Amino acid sequence: MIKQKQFDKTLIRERIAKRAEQEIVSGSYVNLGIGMPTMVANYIQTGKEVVLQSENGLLGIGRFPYEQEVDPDLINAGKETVTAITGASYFSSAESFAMIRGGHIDLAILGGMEVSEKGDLANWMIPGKMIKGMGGAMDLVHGAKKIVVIMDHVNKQGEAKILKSCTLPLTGKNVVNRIITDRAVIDVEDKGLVLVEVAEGFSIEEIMESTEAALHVSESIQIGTY
Amino acid sequence: MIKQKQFDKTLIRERIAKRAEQEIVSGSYVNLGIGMPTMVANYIQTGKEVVLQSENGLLGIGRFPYEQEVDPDLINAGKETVTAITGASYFSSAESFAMIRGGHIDLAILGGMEVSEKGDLANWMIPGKMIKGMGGAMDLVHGAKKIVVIMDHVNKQGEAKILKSCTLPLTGKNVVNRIITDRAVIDVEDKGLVLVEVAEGFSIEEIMESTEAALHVSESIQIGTY
Amino acid sequence: MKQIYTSFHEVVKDVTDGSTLMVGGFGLVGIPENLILALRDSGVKHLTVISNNCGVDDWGLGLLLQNKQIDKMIGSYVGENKEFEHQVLSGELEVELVPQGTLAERIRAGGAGIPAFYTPAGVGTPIAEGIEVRTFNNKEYLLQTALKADYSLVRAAVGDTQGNLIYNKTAQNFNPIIAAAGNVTIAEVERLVEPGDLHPAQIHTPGIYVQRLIDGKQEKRIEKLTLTQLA
Amino acid sequence: MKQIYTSFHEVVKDVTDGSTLMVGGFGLVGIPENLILALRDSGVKHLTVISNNCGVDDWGLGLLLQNKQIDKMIGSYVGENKEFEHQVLSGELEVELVPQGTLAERIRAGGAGIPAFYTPAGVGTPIAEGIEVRTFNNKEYLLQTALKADYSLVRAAVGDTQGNLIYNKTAQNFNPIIAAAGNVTIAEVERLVEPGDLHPAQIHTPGIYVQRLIDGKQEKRIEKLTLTQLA
Repeated sequence: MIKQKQFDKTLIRERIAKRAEQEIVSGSYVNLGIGMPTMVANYIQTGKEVVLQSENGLLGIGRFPYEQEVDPDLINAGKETVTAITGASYFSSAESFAMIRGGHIDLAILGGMEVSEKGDLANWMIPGKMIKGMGGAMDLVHGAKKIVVIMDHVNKQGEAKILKSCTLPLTGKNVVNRIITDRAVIDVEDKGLVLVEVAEGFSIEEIMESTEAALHVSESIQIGTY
Repeated sequence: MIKQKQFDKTLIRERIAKRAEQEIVSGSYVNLGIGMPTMVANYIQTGKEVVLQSENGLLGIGRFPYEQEVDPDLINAGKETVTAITGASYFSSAESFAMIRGGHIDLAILGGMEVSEKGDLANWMIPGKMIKGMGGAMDLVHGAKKIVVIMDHVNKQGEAKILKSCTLPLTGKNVVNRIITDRAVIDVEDKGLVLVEVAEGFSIEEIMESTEAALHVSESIQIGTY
Repeated sequence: MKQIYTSFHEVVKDVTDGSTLMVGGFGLVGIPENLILALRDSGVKHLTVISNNCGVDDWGLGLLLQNKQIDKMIGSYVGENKEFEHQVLSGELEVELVPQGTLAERIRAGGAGIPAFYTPAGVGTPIAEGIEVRTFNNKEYLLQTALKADYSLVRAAVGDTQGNLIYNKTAQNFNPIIAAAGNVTIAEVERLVEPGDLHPAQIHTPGIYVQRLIDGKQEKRIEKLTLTQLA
Repeated sequence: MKQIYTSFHEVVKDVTDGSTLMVGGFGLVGIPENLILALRDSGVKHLTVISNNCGVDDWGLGLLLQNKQIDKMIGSYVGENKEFEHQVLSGELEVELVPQGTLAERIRAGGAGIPAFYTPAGVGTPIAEGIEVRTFNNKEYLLQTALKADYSLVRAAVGDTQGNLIYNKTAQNFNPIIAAAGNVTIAEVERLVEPGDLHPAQIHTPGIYVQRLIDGKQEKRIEKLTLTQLA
């Protein structure tokens, strides 16, 4: 707990977003979920060719507009005003989800509330709280070729979010490929969860302690990579 | 049989096509099948606003092109070079059949080999002969709001083509709304086939004799209408 | 061939209590603003509304909520609206939440004459309750059925008097599939032009899907203005 | 990002014996002429070909038939080809005939991640043999499954180097859905341009669906020249 306090919230989010950016291969098509995942776009390294898809019907999201460029008809899935890159295309929501469901998106980076050791993801509702809806998340988890979930390693109460089984209603079963938190990078494999990277300032033991699910430690584990 | 000889084949086709044209309501969207149905377009009365759909992805078929207008990329479903009317649109085959299947076409006029008294249609294959394929016919019979079949009343051997049950493999079951032949106009209703018009030169008895299926005679039957 | 209206009041006048409406838009982008205002003014009640979102408290479909004109809402995300939450908790408003891609495909199916299809979205989640699960190639899918509407309300940037529509940028979203899935489709266009003014290969919604057209100025409220600051 | 080729020989070189190909076009309109010629020259065999038609004796897919490169053909109408008839009767060629709208929808489903859907086409006909029939709202429908391909070959009028494609008039036909249903999609374009040269709202096939591009001059044979005579 002490270590977490060393970072303020913004810095933690930045650390996660920067590490998540490394998942993006040049030449790929990527969908970034609403919230922290959207921030990943800010850290895309120059020289990487990446096309960002927005499920409201845009392939090729650009930067936020300058004030004089704002078009109210041009937003991303988070309803933020954006621009389109050169070579972009617009299409309907049916075409957009055909693209997603059909496996044409190389990578989706999504937020998470809980992930289980089988790769189940819960990120859309908390029983008892107002249900806002799942938006496109349930389609994305089954469509994109690779699903990376980014989230805090533990919740505000310090409790594990990587669990044996999710306690919250699921977004998708057995859909997550990799989890990136402020503390570690964990892959979902057939044998279970595999710890592949540990963030600066944490030890393997600390990761184990703050993870409810069983963790295999990768033979090629790297410590302090981010 | 004698009466049929009075017409040559072209005149018979023209008679049928002209009568079929009367089925077209101004302001409607119509799909004309390949062959004789395509000829119906030649007789559309001036003042009628009709938009012809072509299942290869064109809404708004125009006349055949003048020689200098020919575009090899612009054909109808019969693969004939055509033009497009002002206000036309092009789209994919998936969209074209979404339009057809979704019930947006008001009327389809199709050719027929056999029609049964339940409104079954056979118009795509003759066992033992080379099977060319059904093209769009099986979709059209379920999609258009009204299906009119146009054909000769009897085959080359003088045998009935309007039957108790079709002998040929079906294109669709219980799909035909109206049959127009060189001799008569017959509606398919819940109670069976109803003779509503008799062409010039034929009597009700002659129609009955050359039709295998049972025919109810409409109370408002008209004789010699075309 | 198409009915061209000049009064928003007139164009929605026959929408009766208990109708099912589909309404285009994603957030506040591409919503038929004036048609929604006219429905609010008409006071029509007991509506079932199918739309990705439900507006905000004081704009878009939120206006119909405020006025308690909606009995049931089918959408994928309804989080921007306090009145919505209030009516759900009080039991006045029934909600059916559908994954966004499933919603889009169910609407497309409605317009395309496909009664049902299978999709992976929602397998193993609460939305799969009571829904048929079927395996194809060792993967599980849910059976989902088509959605249709009595009236579809859409907004386009340009429309011609034959009903052909072109949408602007991401204001396309649900509009083309909604246009095809309504028994009566009403298009609110920012600019009404003559046939021939639109290029036939650039049309997003062929005229066959549209029964009524009306042009109207758009306010186009921005939900979240995000800017790049000049350095 | 995309592989831009200059040799038709090279662009189809990795198509191996036994591959499943989808080929765009309706009749001879919109067919990838040069890709087909290159496949003929490559001599690749035992192909399964999914295409609405199968060319004519001496052009389009007819060239691959002549060369006995096709083992199985899935299409809706194959009537313009004598060699086709000969090979079917001799048992050299297997044929699966599919209603045209069902073919289009199965291909769309393949690209859109829909494993199966229901359609009315073919109920009560020979093509319903062995296919599940199911009733929705008192009407019968057939279950139809998605089609995918190892390689999809399409032709567009214009393409940019990001893979975005625009088709000309009715040469669009099956091309956009086929582009989306291939594991590797190869687009033959009449004109290759730079990103930004195509308007984002006019693109028929977004670049995400296309892996390889090559430009080539088209012969565009006309199957049935029908003219209006000047009076």
